[in-house]
Amino acid sequence: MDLTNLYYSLRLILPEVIVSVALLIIVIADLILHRDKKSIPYIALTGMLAALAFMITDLAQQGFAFIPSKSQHMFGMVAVDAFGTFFKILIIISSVFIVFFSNSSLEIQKVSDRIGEYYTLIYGMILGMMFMISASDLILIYLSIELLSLSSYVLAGFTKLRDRNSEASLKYIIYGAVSSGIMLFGISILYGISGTTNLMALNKFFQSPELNLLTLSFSLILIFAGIGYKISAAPFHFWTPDVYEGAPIAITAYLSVASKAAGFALLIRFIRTSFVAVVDAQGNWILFDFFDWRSLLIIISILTMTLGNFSALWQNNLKRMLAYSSIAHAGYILLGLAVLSVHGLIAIMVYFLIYLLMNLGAFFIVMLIADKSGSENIDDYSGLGYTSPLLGVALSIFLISLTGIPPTAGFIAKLYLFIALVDANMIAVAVIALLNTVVSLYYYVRVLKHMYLTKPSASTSSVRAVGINYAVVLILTIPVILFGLYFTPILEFVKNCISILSI
Amino acid sequence: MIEVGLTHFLIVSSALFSFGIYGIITRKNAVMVLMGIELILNAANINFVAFSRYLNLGLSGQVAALFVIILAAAEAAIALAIVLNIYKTFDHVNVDEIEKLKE
Amino acid sequence: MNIYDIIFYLFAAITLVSGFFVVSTKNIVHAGFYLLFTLFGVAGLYVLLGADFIAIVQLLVYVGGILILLLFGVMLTNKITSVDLRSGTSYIIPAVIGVGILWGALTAVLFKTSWRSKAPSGMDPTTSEIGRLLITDYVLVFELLGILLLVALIGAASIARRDKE
Amino acid sequence: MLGFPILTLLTFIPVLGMIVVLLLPNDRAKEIKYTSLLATGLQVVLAIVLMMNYNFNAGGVYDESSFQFIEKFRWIEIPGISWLGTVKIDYFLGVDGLSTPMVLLTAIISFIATLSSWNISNSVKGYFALFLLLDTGMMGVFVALDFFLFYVFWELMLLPMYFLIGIWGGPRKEYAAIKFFIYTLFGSVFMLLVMIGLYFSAQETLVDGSKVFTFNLLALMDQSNYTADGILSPFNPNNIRFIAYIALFAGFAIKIPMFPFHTWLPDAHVEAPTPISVILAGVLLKMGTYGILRISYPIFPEITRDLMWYIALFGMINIIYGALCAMAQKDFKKLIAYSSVSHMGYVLLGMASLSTTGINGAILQMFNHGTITAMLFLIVGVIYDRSHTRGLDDFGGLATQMPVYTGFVTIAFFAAIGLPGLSGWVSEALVFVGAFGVDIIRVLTMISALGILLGAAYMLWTLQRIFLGKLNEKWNQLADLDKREYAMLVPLAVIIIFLGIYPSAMLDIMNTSVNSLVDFLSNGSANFTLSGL
Amino acid sequence: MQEITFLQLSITVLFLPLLSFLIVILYGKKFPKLYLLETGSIILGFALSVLLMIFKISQQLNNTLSFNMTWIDFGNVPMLGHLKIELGIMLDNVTVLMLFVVYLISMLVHIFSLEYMRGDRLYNRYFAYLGLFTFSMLGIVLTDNLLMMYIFWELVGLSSYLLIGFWYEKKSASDAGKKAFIVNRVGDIGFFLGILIIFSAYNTFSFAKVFEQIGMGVLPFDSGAWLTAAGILIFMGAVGKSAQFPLHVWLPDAMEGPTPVSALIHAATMVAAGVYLVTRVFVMLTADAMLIIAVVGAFTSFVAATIALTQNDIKKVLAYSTVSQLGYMIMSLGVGAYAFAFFHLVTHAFFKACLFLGSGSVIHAMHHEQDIRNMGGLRKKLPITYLTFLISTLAISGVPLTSGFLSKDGILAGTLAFGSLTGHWLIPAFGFIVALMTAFYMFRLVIVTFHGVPKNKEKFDHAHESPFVMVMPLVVLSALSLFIWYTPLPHAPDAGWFISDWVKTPQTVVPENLRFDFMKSSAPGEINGEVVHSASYTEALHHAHYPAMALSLIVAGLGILLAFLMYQWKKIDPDLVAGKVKPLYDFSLNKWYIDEFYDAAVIKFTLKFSGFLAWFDNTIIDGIVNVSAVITRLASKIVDLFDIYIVDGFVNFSAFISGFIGLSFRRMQTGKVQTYLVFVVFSILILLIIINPF
Repeated sequence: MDLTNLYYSLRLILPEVIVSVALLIIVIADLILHRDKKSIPYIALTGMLAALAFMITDLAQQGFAFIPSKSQHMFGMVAVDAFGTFFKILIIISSVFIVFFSNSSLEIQKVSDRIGEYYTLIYGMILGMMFMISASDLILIYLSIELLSLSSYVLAGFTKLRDRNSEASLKYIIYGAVSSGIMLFGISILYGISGTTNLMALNKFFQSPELNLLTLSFSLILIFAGIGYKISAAPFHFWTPDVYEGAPIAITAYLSVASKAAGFALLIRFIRTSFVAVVDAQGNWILFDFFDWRSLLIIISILTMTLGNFSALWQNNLKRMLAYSSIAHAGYILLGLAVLSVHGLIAIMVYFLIYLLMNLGAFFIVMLIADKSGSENIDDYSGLGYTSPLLGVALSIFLISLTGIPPTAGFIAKLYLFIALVDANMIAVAVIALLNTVVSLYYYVRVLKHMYLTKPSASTSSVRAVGINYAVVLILTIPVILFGLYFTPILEFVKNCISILSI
Repeated sequence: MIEVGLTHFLIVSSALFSFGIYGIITRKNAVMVLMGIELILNAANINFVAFSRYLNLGLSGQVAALFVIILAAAEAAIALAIVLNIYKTFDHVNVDEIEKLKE
Repeated sequence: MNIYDIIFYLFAAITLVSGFFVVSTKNIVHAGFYLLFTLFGVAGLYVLLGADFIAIVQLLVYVGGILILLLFGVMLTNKITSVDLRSGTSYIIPAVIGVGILWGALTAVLFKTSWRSKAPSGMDPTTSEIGRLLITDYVLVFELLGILLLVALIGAASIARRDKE
Repeated sequence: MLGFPILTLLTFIPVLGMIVVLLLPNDRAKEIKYTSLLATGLQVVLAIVLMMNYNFNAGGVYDESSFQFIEKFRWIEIPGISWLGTVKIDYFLGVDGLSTPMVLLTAIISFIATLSSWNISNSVKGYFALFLLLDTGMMGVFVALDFFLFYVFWELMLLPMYFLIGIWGGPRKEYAAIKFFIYTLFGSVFMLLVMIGLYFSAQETLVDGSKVFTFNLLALMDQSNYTADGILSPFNPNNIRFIAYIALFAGFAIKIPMFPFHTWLPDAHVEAPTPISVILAGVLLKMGTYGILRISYPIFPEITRDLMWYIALFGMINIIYGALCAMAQKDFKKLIAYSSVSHMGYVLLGMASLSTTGINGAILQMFNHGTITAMLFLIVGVIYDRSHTRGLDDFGGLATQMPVYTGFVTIAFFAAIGLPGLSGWVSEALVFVGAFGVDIIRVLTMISALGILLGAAYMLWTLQRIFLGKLNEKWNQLADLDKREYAMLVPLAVIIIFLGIYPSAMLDIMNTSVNSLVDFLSNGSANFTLSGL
Repeated sequence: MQEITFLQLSITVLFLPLLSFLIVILYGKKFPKLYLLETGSIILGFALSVLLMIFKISQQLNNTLSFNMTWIDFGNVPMLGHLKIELGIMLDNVTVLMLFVVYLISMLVHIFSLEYMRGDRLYNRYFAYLGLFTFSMLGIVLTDNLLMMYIFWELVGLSSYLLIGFWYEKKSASDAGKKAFIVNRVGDIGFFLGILIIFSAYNTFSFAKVFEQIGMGVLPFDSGAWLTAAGILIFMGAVGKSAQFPLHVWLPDAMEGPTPVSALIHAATMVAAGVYLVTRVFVMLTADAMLIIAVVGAFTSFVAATIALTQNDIKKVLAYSTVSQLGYMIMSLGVGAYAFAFFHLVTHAFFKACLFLGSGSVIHAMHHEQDIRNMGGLRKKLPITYLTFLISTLAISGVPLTSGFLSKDGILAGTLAFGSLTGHWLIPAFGFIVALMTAFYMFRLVIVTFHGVPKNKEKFDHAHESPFVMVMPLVVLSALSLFIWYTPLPHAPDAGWFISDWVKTPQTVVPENLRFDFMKSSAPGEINGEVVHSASYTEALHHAHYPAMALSLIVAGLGILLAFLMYQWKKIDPDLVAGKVKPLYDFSLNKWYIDEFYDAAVIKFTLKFSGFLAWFDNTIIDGIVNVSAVITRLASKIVDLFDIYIVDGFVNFSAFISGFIGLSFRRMQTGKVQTYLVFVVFSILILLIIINPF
């Protein structure tokens, strides 16, 4: 690989470079700023905003980076395209919010002497996710997953405050290591069949007539198990509720949004680049017929949403309930992928954009309340709507949006999803998804019930957050309403971001 | 016995993989679970190297194996840190008894 | 059956037998030592596969690093004075069934596959070539791995260190 | 036409009121109440202005040019995503003879419900804010002509209603509220699916000649707009219009509520506070039947024709079943709730006739039931406020103690029974006239006529149990109506009597539109003749 | 007098009572003397109606005046063209006569009530209700279409309800009101359906237009059966309102209302509305319909008469006699004797009103004692009441020189003629038997009440003749029960102006093949200016005239004789007779057990059924339908009703499954990471099987 290639490649992955540099700066700053580490969050924030700025200005940029020198094809290890940039932007935006979350979070404040390490790990996650999104080589994919995972294992147990942090961390790492191990084993078999780890090259390989179908399916399922674990799709979701409940809320929120988005981006890119034979005029992806991705995705997604929703019904811990709800949402999103068309892609991207706002919002308020009352139990929310009106209203809006009732943005997300489904004639699946929506109403509304329909009890705390928190809440709330009423901007944005680099 | 070929190596790797999974599932002690994970990674590595050689794929498989080994080290480090942390909080490292988060 | 085969079977036997003991012995320290043999056996297999550099790395990193780490882990997490270093087991039956089927399936699949194997070429030294690859084609992975190690280091230290109270 | 966007004002004045209410401090209960009263009062004024400027000869229904007070703006426009072409959603409001009565009804009932909310004492601010939001949702449903907009307004009411029942309701309020919520959402998810299906099946031609997929209800009614392969396109031999119709109908039927989807209603009514019961029965139930007339009928005329017998059947079941259930109730409010089920059956029956008289009767019945049931619930509220019980057997002889109240009760009851001279009778009679004229549903109509008898039976029995006989000494302290209660009941009583004597006041509004609708429904099918009555 | 003046006058006459009703009901509390306004307006209305009658009969004898206006305009209805619903009034001789009768009796009852109701708490409201009733009744009389007929029909029902239940504190009174309304509703449904048939077929409610179209051979839904059905269904309205079997049960109970009300509504006017209705639609009745009407009328009169034999409540006897006489009128219409039916309606209105007011006077005097067994000898105490009562009794019994003799004789002649023409002899047989029984029980009433010795000394001693305002109406009414007002000859009803000039049987419009043979319009015959259907019918009637007169005289005499034998002279012991035919006696005393039958078969069943449905609704429907019950279970869990449902045994399969799903999902989440991994391994295997490429 000559130097021009390297420079070219580096320019393409400039946001990642910025993130890496910022990571190093934080490490160094952590060492220098021995006593007072108050400025570290700001450094972290600056790095994120810088990366964000670069990405937004260069939205249309695309090309392969790190093309092997002896390659016959010009397929690099990294594919930079608008689709990837879109997800990276989502990741960075959620990271920005996480900085605010962490700053407000009581849990994180208690370990403020280790805040440098905290942000280093966050950056590790960001970097891992960014490469997950744009990697087009299985080795790099595995590595970025590991980078993300290792950082998040630590973050899940970072505060060490309570048993549950450590427990979450342990479960997470065991589960994660096994999953990634299984995935690696799958990758190794796939490598053995095809002789390559590059996604584009795989696509070329799949065009050949002789395939070991059984072996291939085996390896794909093993790989899917690894990705499924990242997006917490049933039946690979088991870690999710436990870890989400145990981790600090800021990290839970981050995992539920950013990490999941990265996983989905990876899955989408994997399927789109390696398995799509041709995209027809209607934007439908015509897959190679040796592996029925659609059936797999439909089965998994129905299982996921049903399981998520039905399990959420029984939860008393709000954080855990939100964990199940995020599983359910992963199910809906998977359905968008199962459509296997550009339209489905749009639906997924719209969904994620909105999901980011509403899910982060919900977690943030739960965090504020938990910080004050020390409990995430739903019973302690009794009458909260009266003692903390603004937070109560905002949480209601987020939950309603998560249910998908107009005029909130969540409805638009669902709408586009169902548009995609109906367009693909997947009516029966759409009906199942809709029934699931109805089921989900129960547990979301249950929170509203506790907040408003029961009178405040002695244990209900009155949460008076500081100004910055209100600002964050408003920043998240207003778009949720606004996009519900006027969603052109979202669609315009998504529309510009649907190109995925492929052969 | 036939001449040793790719399949032999794959048999070894798949056996190792299975042992690894078995160990992870059955052992109570967290450290032993970690050992199981190492077995899985090793199994994958054998695959990589073996394919790389028998399919004449150059060194890409070996490089992958190299990365995995390094990664395994990093993972092991973090895993052990977490296990130590568990030991500090729970006074034991029995995975199946760490089950406060459930349902 | 030539010498290559005999060596293979030897290493394969070492690997699998010790691997089996790793997951079946009750004594944790013993398991650690069995793991040593397994890793050693795998290194041997690497050599047979012409991956000399990987074999060395295997010995250095695994045997020299990871294994020691694991043993430290064993020591640090057990009260040596009071508890015999034994670990219980759970889920034997589902594990045997599940893993058995998995193994069977895996083996069957791998057997049935007609790998497009070519005759292996000779065993050239790989070190310099690997080194070259690491800073050209795989430079990104290599660098990323560096960051990963850094993050892992910081993470492990952060979580394992004793808080001053 | 008017120089200002009257429909937007009608719809969003409550939202303005809500904002004012939210800005007022918590303890200014009086100001909050007057703000709401002002907002709903303005709505009434606007509704009257609308009535005065209404052109009685404009048909509407499927013809955009004859809709009135149209406001149409591009709301969402996203050019060229993939092969879909432009995505556009209009902010499209307009009224015709089908919606104007409902707009009037909504304005009137909201105003009266505000009055009846006067003695709400806890969380006044929240109550009125939600109430006004609910008002906007209801009004919006009746003026929206874009399916998407319609759906948004439709769903907009769910949450306020949930809270209004759930927070200010009776002992089992939580159960009732969630039941209402789930039922309605269950219905509306299917509506959503049909909406999306329709979206993909029809293309509207824009001014510039380009064709885009559309949510425009009027465009969806025009069969020439449908694409060849849309799943709900009549030109597609594999279309699933029938299933879609059922799904959509179910969505509306839950709101009506049609047997067997009605079980949310007694619970919701019994637990809701009086003004909310008034709104529920007065306006919300009408949204179901209105939706059927506005959307199901003109978009799926051929299936409507095929299924008219079944619609009539359910109408009949509602009438008889509701009445029989009402008869067995011991709770005054529950009895009224079941009577609503029965009375909404007449609406269904009238609609099923697909005839001018029948549909006119159905819409008039919607309006009349709105006013009559509102009055009945207010009546229950009055007695409940004073005695804190609703058990029918707890009372007796109240006529002696509260003569004026009894007078109003008598008017409301006899209106509900369908006494000529009061509004309820006119609409029921028209429904029967329309339905009887159609030979295939004639037998059902004849059975339905039993409802007249049963209605009289349970209403008179109730009247007797509560008001006649010896005064139960327990209640000799009850005061007769006060000024506020007069203000609530008198307008309703006046409307009931006025429309009983001069129904043309309302019928003239809808008549042209109903004729267009019937004409539209009967077009294009040679082997089907409507009686037209 | 201009035509338009007639109509203006009649509209004035119609709305006058309504206006006073509104004023009195709204301001009655403030101004306790408002009843005078009400009474005054009725008197004014009476004057106007007399004027109207005189002018109508003198100037427009053979014309029908009508006036209508559009009530609802449906515009240009698809497939039908212009459709509108019109309301209007119509004035013919029958109308003005009815106007006069209604107003006269209403006025007299008002006057009577001034004294009778004095001191009542709701004095003003009583008069207001009377005004409302008068208005509604006038509406029925004046209407020119079925729709308005139905409207006022129901309003009459309402005012009847209000007046029966006027003393609403008495449970029996409010029960009776309710019963009256509901039983009437049964008939009304039929009436309404009949109207619907007519409207569906002819797109109009107007009598004239409907008859015109029938006359042109247009049949409802192209079938004569539907025309018959329409006739019978409309007649069902009359069955309810005119208390025909089997809906007669409300009328005796309606006696719970104040006695003047009984006189006005339940004897003279409202109950006659049914008869009036049948006269209005008489021309469109087919042969089958007429036969059914005749049979119902005959049977009703028989049933009621048998019951009246044994009743002991003075008002109940009169009530059953009313039912019986209404049956007569209906029967008369059924056999085609239109004019005599109407004639009897008028004569009966007077003498029955007189009887009721007389009984009111008695009750007033006896301090609200109604049981005749506690009376006796009152003739000395209440001479005027006795006299008027006696005259009326003679009239109802059909004794010569009374109006009743004339009208009854006409009816019986009609039935005989009908029997001779069609062979349905049973109908005249019923007619004569009823005449016998009528004479008997009416005289029984007179004798037991006014003759003999007082049974209750104390009450007797306190009894005294009523004041002038109560006696005056009695005198007027009994005077009107004499023959002279109707005909110059006491033996020939058709000799007079009433039958020959004023009330003429209209020509039927029913297609020939649906008529009775004798109504085929071959050659309408005429006797004494009376045009009836055909020459053969006229002849039959002519032949039947004298036999009928003779027979009716005999049976009336027999009945009176029997009454005197048993009660005055005590030659026959009534108790002995009763004992001999104990089952029959009980059957009569208990009113044929019809109420009991309804109570058991209809009311109890309906209530049980509705109770069952309510239960069904609460548990089953609610359960099954609740979004596949999955959600019910979960919702109920949320609202902590879970246990209740389980306790209730309300567990259905899908709920069970859903709960199971939720629980098993939950159970999978054991918190043990190794369990999860087991699941993962198995999931991979399962997926491998599902996504098998082979």
